[in-house]
Amino acid sequence: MILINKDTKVIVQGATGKMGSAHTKRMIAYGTKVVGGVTPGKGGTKIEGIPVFDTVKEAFQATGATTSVIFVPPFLALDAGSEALDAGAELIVLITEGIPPQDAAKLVAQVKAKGAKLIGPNCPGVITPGECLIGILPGSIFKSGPVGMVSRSGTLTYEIALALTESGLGQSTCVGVGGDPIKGMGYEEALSLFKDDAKTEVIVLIGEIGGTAEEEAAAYIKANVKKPVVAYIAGQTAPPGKRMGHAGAIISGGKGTAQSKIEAFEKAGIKVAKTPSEVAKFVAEATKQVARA
Amino acid sequence: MILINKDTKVIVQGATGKMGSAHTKRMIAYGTKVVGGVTPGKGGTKIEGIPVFDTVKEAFQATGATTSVIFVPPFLALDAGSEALDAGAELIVLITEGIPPQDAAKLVAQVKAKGAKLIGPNCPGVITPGECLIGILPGSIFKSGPVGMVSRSGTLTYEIALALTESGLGQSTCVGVGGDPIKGMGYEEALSLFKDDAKTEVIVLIGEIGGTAEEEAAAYIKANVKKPVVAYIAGQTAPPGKRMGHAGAIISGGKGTAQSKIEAFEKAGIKVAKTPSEVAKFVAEATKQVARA
Amino acid sequence: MNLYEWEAKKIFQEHGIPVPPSHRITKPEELRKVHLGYPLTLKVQVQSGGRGKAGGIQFAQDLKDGETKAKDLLKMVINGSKTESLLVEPRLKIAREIYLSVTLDRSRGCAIFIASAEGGIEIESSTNVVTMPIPYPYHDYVGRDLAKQIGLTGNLLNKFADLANKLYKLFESKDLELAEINPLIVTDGDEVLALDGKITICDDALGRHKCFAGWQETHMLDLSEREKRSKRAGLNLVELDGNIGILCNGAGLTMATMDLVKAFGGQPGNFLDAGGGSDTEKTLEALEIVHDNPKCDVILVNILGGITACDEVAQALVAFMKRHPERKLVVRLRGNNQDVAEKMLAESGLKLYPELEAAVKQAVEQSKVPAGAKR
Amino acid sequence: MNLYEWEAKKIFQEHGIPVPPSHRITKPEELRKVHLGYPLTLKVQVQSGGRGKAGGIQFAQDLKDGETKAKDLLKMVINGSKTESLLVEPRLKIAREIYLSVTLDRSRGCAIFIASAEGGIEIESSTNVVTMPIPYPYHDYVGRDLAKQIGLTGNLLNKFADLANKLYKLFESKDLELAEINPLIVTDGDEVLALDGKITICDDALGRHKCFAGWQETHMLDLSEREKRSKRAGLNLVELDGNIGILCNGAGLTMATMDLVKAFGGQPGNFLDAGGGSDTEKTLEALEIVHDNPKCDVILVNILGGITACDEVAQALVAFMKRHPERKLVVRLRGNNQDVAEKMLAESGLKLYPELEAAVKQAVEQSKVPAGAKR
Repeated sequence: MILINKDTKVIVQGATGKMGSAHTKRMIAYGTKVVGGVTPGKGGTKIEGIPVFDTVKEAFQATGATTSVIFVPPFLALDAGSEALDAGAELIVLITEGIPPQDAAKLVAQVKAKGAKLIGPNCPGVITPGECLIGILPGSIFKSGPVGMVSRSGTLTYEIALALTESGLGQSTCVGVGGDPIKGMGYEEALSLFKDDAKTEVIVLIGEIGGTAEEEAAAYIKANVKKPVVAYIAGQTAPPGKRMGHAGAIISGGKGTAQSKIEAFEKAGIKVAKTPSEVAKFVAEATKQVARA
Repeated sequence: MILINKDTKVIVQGATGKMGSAHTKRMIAYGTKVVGGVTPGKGGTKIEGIPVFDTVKEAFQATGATTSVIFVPPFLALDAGSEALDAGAELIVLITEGIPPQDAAKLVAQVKAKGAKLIGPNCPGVITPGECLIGILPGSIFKSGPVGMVSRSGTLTYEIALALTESGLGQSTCVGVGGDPIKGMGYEEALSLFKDDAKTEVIVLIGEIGGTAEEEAAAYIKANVKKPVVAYIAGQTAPPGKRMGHAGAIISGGKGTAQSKIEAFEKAGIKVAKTPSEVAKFVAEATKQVARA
Repeated sequence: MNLYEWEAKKIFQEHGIPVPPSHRITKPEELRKVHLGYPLTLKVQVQSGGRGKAGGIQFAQDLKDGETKAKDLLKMVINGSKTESLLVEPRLKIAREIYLSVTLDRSRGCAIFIASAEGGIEIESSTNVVTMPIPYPYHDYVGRDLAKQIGLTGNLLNKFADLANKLYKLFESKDLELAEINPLIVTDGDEVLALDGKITICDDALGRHKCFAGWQETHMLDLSEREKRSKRAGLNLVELDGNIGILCNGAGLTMATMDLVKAFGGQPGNFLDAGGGSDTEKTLEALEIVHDNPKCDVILVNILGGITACDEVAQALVAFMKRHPERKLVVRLRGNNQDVAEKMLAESGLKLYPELEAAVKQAVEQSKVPAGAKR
Repeated sequence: MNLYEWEAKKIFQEHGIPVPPSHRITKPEELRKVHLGYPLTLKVQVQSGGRGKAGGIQFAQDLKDGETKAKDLLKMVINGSKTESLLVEPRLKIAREIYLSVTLDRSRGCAIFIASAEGGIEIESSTNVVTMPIPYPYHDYVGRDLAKQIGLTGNLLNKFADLANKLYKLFESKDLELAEINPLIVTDGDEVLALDGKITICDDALGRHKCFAGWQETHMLDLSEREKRSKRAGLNLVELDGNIGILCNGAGLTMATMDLVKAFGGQPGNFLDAGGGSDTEKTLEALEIVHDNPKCDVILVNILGGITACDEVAQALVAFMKRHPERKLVVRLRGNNQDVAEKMLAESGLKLYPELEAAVKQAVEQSKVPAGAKR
């Protein structure tokens, strides 16, 4: 497993908002060690049985947490992320959708300067099944096992996780890096963690049209990752020049097509599945190979 | 000697301006390895026989220098300093006077983040007599020897250096840190270099009214510096509430008096001279003690 | 949101970036009020590239020539984009053309300058192009480094650097996705001017820029009615040529569903991502938008509820089926409150498919049955 | 440059920091036009602290009471500062007072917040004070951290944080040295207001803030004519009580020269730092300013030329002696072009002292000789 485990303590920024409180409840129900919420002006109160603080600094100091998950509105996200970072956060999971990309870029610059980790924005979060869930992923469809997953998509990740789980293939950790063009963790950073993770035997990479992150990941895998990788690319039938839901999912100037990504993977010797169920099939085959090796 | 020596390569930002060109000439005449000037739009020309570049990046790349001395007008100094820093400068000597202190603070923040060194703003510069002069100090009054000097004042430093030189006491390196309240290198940073410098036997610290830098230096010396230190404080007769020339030279709210600084030094066992000639006398005594030890 | 050239230039000017003198006209006869001297340049204002190649830029020798050309130009449609107006400028003597833009770079995760010593080009297919990451916080030396990198010298270096710095400050202060000057020209009198300009404002940031309030409605000229409706409802719709309308939650899942439809021999009629956490009302509006597309014979709904509650979706489906009992509907619904949803829909007689691939196969089959036959 | 309270409050308001309603009056009878209701607070506008203790704040029960008090207040001089006008505000019911300021911290080399849950205090002598370094670039959470640190909670935490963020942005955007709200009050209606405000603008930055153009001339009310003259000439003058006028180049050297004068039994009459690189004209103006001080019997000039050229100084001295042959002058001159200077001055009959201490001793001796005896 990577990034989070059963000992990970989390605070929730925006814990008393509609979305924040709903998912605080779910995370706690899943077993995540949610140790505090942060809502300025509501310090001293409680939500779902956990204490609410006015500032991240205070929350970190009182709880010993160094991980924060953020549910604040888009225009407040840069400030919330900076607050967590300057308070000493080592991992920030930024769920909020619709953050202006220049704000995201400013946050990313600070994260890099401090050597911290940022997942998101506009992401479902991260789960180490059976140990810790941070974000909005539906915990029930995941189970513990040897498959590491990294994905730019939310519900598509659930679809594929479901296919794996129903095929008896559990997951080590599943990272939803988010669908925005400017974001913290990308494929390479997640892959660099999975490749050295003892529990992860096979890696599933879920991509989509837009940008060149998949092509770069293919090159990274070829050069650095010995473990088998199975890829899936959404948007093979997407027309050029149109934004397909995600801010980052657009074929522009002939760049970012599914075809280019699939070719890059195949060239790097990575199997590309055509359907979610085929992902499960390829992973099952890879797992058997690993077992034989 | 500290900071600079005969191998130090320097570029001059603002080399083609009135002050920049005059001091480029003087530095070269002193023997400083001035390897380039920077004036945007004048790249490709020459000044005092050295090449002029459009950008610091280019000048550093072409010459291998990592030290820059800045003579640009006050409102351009933050940009010039940032340019040098981002181009990889390890030492920046910022001569310009009248820089808005918030600009200085922004530059200092960047210098700290990058782990570089900044001397100034509003400073005379630094000299390792006989080897390298960076800034506007009159080289002829310094001579090589065992005395390390650090000072907030320009001409007063010359006065005391003159007294030392005329008493046969040469200097290892002399650092004019400048009279502004917000600046890069302070006493502590200079002292931390002098204390480990083999050539420096005695340290002269020249202070003045305003702030608490001398008090902090006294505490630092007591805790860290084994070498003898002689101090001099200007402004014993300055009235409270008035800025005495330097932006930083003001007694306000009862703080920053010469008396408080002198007491701090004496408490730390540091000799405080009452006149420039007394500095030379105390240094001579200290040198003899060092020789006996 | 893409701005028209005339809007971009107005904003450039407000931020100290020099542009040629100009007039905007919407009728040929307005040319009579333009006193810029001849020859004039007439440029159609459209939200599409390739204007020059399509003949959207013409030169007029005199008023009569201008009026004739303006009449034709105002009727132009380029790549489906209608001409909104004409921008009229004096024809300038150009000594040199340069390319300059600021945008965001995905791989680096930061803003970048793109520049080239050759302007008026298609930057994507050009070779002599410099890209430079922009540091945060910004410093003016960056403009000089850029000027140097594309080989400028002397006065032009400083003028270009100043302009690049202003363009970046505009980009940052107004939350742009793209600020492009192509070409930036040097006139024979050594003036540096933005001859053409393109600005894309980030839609997500519009809420904090009062100066653009209401602009979104006036910049949807090229969208279909259904696309406009979706935008207003916060739905992501892209219409396609097939006959299977697709409604999912989540962009990746919607694309994957489209791909499956195609893989199983069907033709996707649209991409509609209802987003996370859609309630009954939003889902119903989404259904209505897909329903309104006359090309769609079947609607395939694929909801994998993480945040989305299945019972909310089921309620929307029940209401939709009451309104449009004839509409062929294939629904895959899974996740939160799935049991409640199943019960509700069983009562309405709608079969649910828990497996995605089974649902897609069914939708493709249905799409090949002649219209009129009910689910 | 220190602003008056009324100016500071106007700027606060422009930056979204709430202040009480107010009127500024310069004559007692203007109070008739003030319709803020009684009781009123009348506050003298002076550039000096200790206004409250000196009786510069009075409450008026009605118009008659107000006019009587205004008449007295307008004549007030506090610590040598003249009253510029009165600021009239309704007397507010205060539930709580807080202290808040932004300034620069020398030791840390950055901007800091200073705040205290008790306002209306002398912050330098107070105990319950929080200082907090301000990060660059700035983020709004800093205001919340500060609010928390001084113990605020609930709504007040957010209101104070918002105000602190606005105060910092004002501080940064206008290049202030100090922005202080003391006290920041919470009224009995839970409103948060700046009841008193102090702004110091950095003189070095004035050139890039057009909004303050010309303000420096109108804010020198408390300077002597000679101090104003020095400011305009770019010289640093501080007048003292003794009879030896001191003119040097460099602040440290000037102070050291003062100290030596005192140590050798003389009384410094002023501090005049002519700065680095002064030419003939500037040096002459400096000499004239010292000469104009009737208290000064002797002028001691101490120039150690690094940048300053000795011959330029010598030229000024020659011209000065021609104008004022009776003036006692002791000159120590050393550095660049010293030989030329020596020659010039030898011709004028002025003895030069190469050693500082010898020159000081000579000046002190001269200062004890009854006036009228020439050098």
